[in-house]
Amino acid sequence: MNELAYIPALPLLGFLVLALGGRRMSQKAVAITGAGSVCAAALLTMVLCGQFFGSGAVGAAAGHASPASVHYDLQLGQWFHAGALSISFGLRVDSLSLVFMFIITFVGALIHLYSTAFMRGDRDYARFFACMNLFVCAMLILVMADNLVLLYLGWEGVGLCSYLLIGFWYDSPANCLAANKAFIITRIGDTALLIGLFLLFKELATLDIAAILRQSPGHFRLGSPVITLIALLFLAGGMGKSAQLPLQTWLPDAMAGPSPVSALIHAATMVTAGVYLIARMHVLFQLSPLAMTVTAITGALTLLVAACSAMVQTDIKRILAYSTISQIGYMFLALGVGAYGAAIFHFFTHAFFKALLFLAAGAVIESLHHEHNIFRMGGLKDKLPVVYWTFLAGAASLAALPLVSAGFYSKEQILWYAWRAANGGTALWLAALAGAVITAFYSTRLLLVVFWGEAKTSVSSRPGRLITIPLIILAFLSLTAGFVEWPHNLLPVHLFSGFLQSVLPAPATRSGGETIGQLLAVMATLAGIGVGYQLYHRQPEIGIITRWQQRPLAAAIRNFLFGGWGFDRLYDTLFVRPLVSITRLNRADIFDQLYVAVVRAARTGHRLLSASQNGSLRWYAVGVLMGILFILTLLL
Amino acid sequence: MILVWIIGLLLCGGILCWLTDTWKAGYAKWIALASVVADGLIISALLVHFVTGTGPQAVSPYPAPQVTTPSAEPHAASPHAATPWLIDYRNTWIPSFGISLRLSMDGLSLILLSLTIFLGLLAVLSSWKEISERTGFFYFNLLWTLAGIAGVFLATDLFLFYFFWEVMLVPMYLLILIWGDSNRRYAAYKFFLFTQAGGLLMLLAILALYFIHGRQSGTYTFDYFAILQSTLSPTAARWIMLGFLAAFAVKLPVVPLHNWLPDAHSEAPTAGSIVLAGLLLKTGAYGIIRFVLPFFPQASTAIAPWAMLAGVISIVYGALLAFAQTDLKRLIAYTSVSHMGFVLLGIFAMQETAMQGVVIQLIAHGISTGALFAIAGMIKERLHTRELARMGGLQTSMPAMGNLAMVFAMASLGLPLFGNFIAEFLILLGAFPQYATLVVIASTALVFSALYCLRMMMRVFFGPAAPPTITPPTASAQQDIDSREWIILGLLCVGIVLLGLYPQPVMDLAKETIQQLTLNFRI
Amino acid sequence: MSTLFYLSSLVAIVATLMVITRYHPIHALLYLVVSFLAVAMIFLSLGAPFVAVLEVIIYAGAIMVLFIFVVMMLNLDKDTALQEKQWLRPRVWVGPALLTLVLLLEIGVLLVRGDLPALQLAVVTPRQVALSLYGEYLIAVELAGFLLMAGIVGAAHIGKHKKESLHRFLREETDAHEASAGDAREVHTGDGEGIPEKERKTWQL
Amino acid sequence: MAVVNIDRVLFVAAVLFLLGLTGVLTRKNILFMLISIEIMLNAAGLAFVAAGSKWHQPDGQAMFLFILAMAAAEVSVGLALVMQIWHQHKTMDVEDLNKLKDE
Repeated sequence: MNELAYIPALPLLGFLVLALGGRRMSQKAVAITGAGSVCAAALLTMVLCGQFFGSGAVGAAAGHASPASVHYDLQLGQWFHAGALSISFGLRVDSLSLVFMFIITFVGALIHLYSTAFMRGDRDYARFFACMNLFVCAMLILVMADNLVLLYLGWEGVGLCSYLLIGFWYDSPANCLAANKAFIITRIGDTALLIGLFLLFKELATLDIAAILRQSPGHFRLGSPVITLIALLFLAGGMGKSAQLPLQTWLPDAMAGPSPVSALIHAATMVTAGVYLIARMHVLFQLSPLAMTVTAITGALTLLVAACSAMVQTDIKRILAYSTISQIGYMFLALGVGAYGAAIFHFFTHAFFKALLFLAAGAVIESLHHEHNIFRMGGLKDKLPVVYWTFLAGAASLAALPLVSAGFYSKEQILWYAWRAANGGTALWLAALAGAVITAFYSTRLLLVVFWGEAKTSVSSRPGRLITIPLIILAFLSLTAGFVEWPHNLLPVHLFSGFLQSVLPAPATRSGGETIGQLLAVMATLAGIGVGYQLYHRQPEIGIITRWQQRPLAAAIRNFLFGGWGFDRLYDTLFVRPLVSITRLNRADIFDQLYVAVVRAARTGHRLLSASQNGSLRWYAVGVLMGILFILTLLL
Repeated sequence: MILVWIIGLLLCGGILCWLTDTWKAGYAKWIALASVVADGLIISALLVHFVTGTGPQAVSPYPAPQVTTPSAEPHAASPHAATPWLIDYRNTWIPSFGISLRLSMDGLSLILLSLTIFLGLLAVLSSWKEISERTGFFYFNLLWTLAGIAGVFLATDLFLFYFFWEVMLVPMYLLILIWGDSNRRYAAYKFFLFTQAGGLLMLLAILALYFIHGRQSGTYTFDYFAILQSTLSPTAARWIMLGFLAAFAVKLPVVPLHNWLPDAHSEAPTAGSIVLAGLLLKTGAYGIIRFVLPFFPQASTAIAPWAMLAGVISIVYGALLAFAQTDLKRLIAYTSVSHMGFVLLGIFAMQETAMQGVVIQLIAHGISTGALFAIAGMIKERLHTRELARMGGLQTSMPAMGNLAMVFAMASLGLPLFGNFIAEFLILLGAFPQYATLVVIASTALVFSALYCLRMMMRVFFGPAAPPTITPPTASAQQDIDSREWIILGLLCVGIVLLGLYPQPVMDLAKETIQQLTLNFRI
Repeated sequence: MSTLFYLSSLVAIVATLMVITRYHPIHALLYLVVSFLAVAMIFLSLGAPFVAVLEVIIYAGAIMVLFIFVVMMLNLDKDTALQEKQWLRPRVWVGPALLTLVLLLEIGVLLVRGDLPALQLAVVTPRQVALSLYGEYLIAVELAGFLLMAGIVGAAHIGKHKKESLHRFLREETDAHEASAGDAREVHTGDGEGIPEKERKTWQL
Repeated sequence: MAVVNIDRVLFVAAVLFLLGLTGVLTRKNILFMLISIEIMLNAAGLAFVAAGSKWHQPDGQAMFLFILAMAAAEVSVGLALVMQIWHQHKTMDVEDLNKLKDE
């Protein structure tokens, strides 16, 4: 399986070419290099998928667990070894990696194609594609790595690209600040992950993923403090990258980047790295019930908090950003209750519809002179029909419209597991259900406010074919991708979980209540849509919303939610301001005062002695006399 | 003999530079370049020879029989074991005092020597246009500093070591004093006083060792390998070690003793900053590895937790201060404090993995910080300022420099793919089992380093350009890097990435030395 | 002989006291001559006729003549005496006088404690002195010769009549002062430009 | 022939010396200071000669000669300086001559 290495190598090559020679290349050449490398990687991945299926790994589709998990290994060489530590450039692809690789390269390729048109005319066209290519490469390394250090390389690499692309339009300080915020907050999580790595190495003396997964059940007692600590540190790493509570504040600001970046990095792939990490290291989490519970609670809280914030945002990309946080919260919830497959499945569908929503939002914003406020849009249904219909597909999937949308299948699965899985419970399920209502509500609100009603801003340009084609493909997948996995009681099609079964175990469940759960979920979705329709289409003129907003309490709640539950302000007062003021205070370095004091003492002594040297000859003679007197007195 | 050539070439080159300058002004830099390149060729030949494993010749540097006492000390490595020493050269110098001209090279020395010449080359190149006054004398000082540093890395006679220690100090002092920035006198005096105070304590310690060894064995000698064999009472060992440690801690620098560094770095000319940050600081670390640990194993084990604590304080404190600076070169200088804290942490972890990390860190920090100083120098050449407030938006006018600066900023904040990550990872990993708390605190520096690096990038290269009233947009201020600067930064960039992707040769070279060293501390 | 010693000592001390309390320089110098002559008598009483003679010839003769020449050349007259009177107030001299008195007491105590024996008088002849000088002290004599030579050259150089000239360190300061004052007076500058020909020559010396 | 105790002679020398010293300390006129220094030198010579006669050696007298030479040289240079000072500063007050002082 040597072609395995080409998959990350192709985007890397693209990056190198663009980084070294990009400024001398024409835009067309840049586009071909940038998009072409990722498309080629996507093709290779598909070939790999084909081989993978062909090799019988999916025999489990029919329900038989394959005895040994099928995977491809490739050792590219030693990276470094010192003492007991030995780290290699090793790739390891199994079905879990393959799902991620598929999304990264396939959605990545579509977004690259979209970007060739979207970014046209930008001054730093080459830099954009260089960063995007580097991102794809780093993300691929992240999911293909066979050891945690290489994974960490990819992990940090995607962080770097995220930083570079959020601050892509660097002229505005706000963008730079958003980029810094994203990098630093994820870096906090990364540091936790790194400490987790140290702890793991101290315990197991290896950082090879397969070895860790193999050895840890024998090495750690179930629920022992060490494994809980390790799992929690890994979770913290995931929280940072995946914008989960309490490290979620960077993602809404990260929308300062170009829309394709938001689509690829901050919706489809990078932010789900945390999900990948936990799914990959699920054996560690299984050993620690506490860490599992914390993961589930984190997910549940995050999905509610972010969904509430999404309800009141006015910036189209911020709505989508909060919705991304919320959807990843669902994934964490699923991971927390042990439904790893469900989490990955939701990642799979979410990648399509959220990328679609972001790309469509990008197209809308581009058409409306960079207008971000949804209340200054409207009436775009007729003017941008392709965008409207694809956006509708995406929003339906986000709202989990029953049966016809991919989101329904994945989210329904999570809801069910949250309720009935061994680790799950009613509280988690209710939170998820409430989240579903809110999600449906804000999806409806978004769609209605942006596309229906009257036009408030004139359309300046229409998206070209390179923009619409990826939208259409993604819309198609947003609707149909869910058909690979059906709920148990509807159809016995379990292609996706069967595919993953060799890597991720299915959770233990308590049976019963499936139909009721589904009905409740459907009702939740419909209720959300109904309320949204009622409020934002039927009676926008009556203005229930505006009336609400005039009440001080409601306005206060709205502002609270609008500001992301005040987390930003909290962190500002708790960490940022104290840090900044302390460092400002100490800018001149307090230790310098120590030496300044020494200098001052020397100066003072010098001045005292210097005063005796007053230029008067007779004074000096008196000094000599005093000296003689002193010595003689001593002699006496 | 080849070791003498390495140092001699630099010394002679320096003198030639000075002499020819009075005769013809333009020649000095070419002579300097030629001598550094010649040295570089020698070193590369050595590197190729020893890395590709035609193998180290069996060099036993251990002294003639009259010095070898049947030692029962636990720390003295058996003289006939496989030695890490690759080349050994000795000649008499002042035999009546037991001073000899002895230079020995092991893997560690070879690595640091290569770094010296590499950065020396870049220092010469980066001052190509910057220095226009008294160029001959400038290159004389630069080459002599380099020679002093190379000598420090090679000397295995304590007197010779001290000699080179001073040789690197005085020309550096002159570099700052004569070609420095506006506040250069203050900075130069501060630098000189700090290092000289430490150096004198070390001289006392060396003399103490000399007399103790002489009294024990009857032979008064400054020879490193002979003194290695002597036993010390615990009290004496503690005090003598503190003497050595004082000099090295000032050079490193460890936090309460670091104050000379920001001033010296920010005021020095670019080449001076590169040599200071890239090489001079390394001599402190080298001294600890070469002298403190082998001479005083028990005493250093006893002090290890405190030393590591000092290292951690340096890491965090340096990072916090770097974050607050408004002067670009001062900012970079404080990052050095932070990074060298990792070195101290790694050395006193006394563990092979961490020690390997230290070796990598020495090189990686030399390259990344040297590069950042080179960039700061280039910016200063264009904008005539070091103030962050007077920069901004430079990415627009100099995209190539911005991108390269981004590379080094990322290297400096310890992103994988660059050498610094490998170093910090190994150090923290190696120290973690024994000193988990310290390592966790040190790890927070990863966040702080992100803070200051990103702040630096934002203030210098991103954001809106500084208003023309503050920084007038002259033609030179708009220029992107030229080919000479491309060579400098490109070489550094390749170096740091290579170190990040393929650090193994470096680690293999240092392995023997480190294993010998850690053998002493294995419990 | 002891009478001679005590008597001449008394004269020497009184004369010296007069020297340091006179206001007029010429008076002081005359008392000084008396003091020197008295000391010469002491020498004689101690059995050192050679130095006694030298004391009279060189100290009371040559050196005093130099002083008197200078006083005359400088035209120091009654004004100077008046000024001296103003300067020499009790406030000025009481402190130092007390200090020296204490010192004298201490020396006296030391001398008394030392319990030195009485002097056995024996005349040391000029011949002995000459032999010693040109024997063991030959080099010292040469050095004394150098010293005198240097004294002559130095006096000749310093005593040259010239305009105000300062050390170069001090000159920078005064330059700055005068430049700021905008004074048109001629100033010695570093390279000697702007100085009249005659003065430049003196400067170059 | 015991004439006189050596300590008496030395005491006289000390008195002369200290009178000279008092002169140096109390007079502001540089000419008087020079005169006082002559007195001190003379007193020192007296001590030397006394010591020489104590041991019946010519060394004390030789030393007196050197002191004499030194005094001559000193006086010639010193008086030349006095003249210069008078010409340049029109004063004999040493308190005014403090330009070498570190400000």
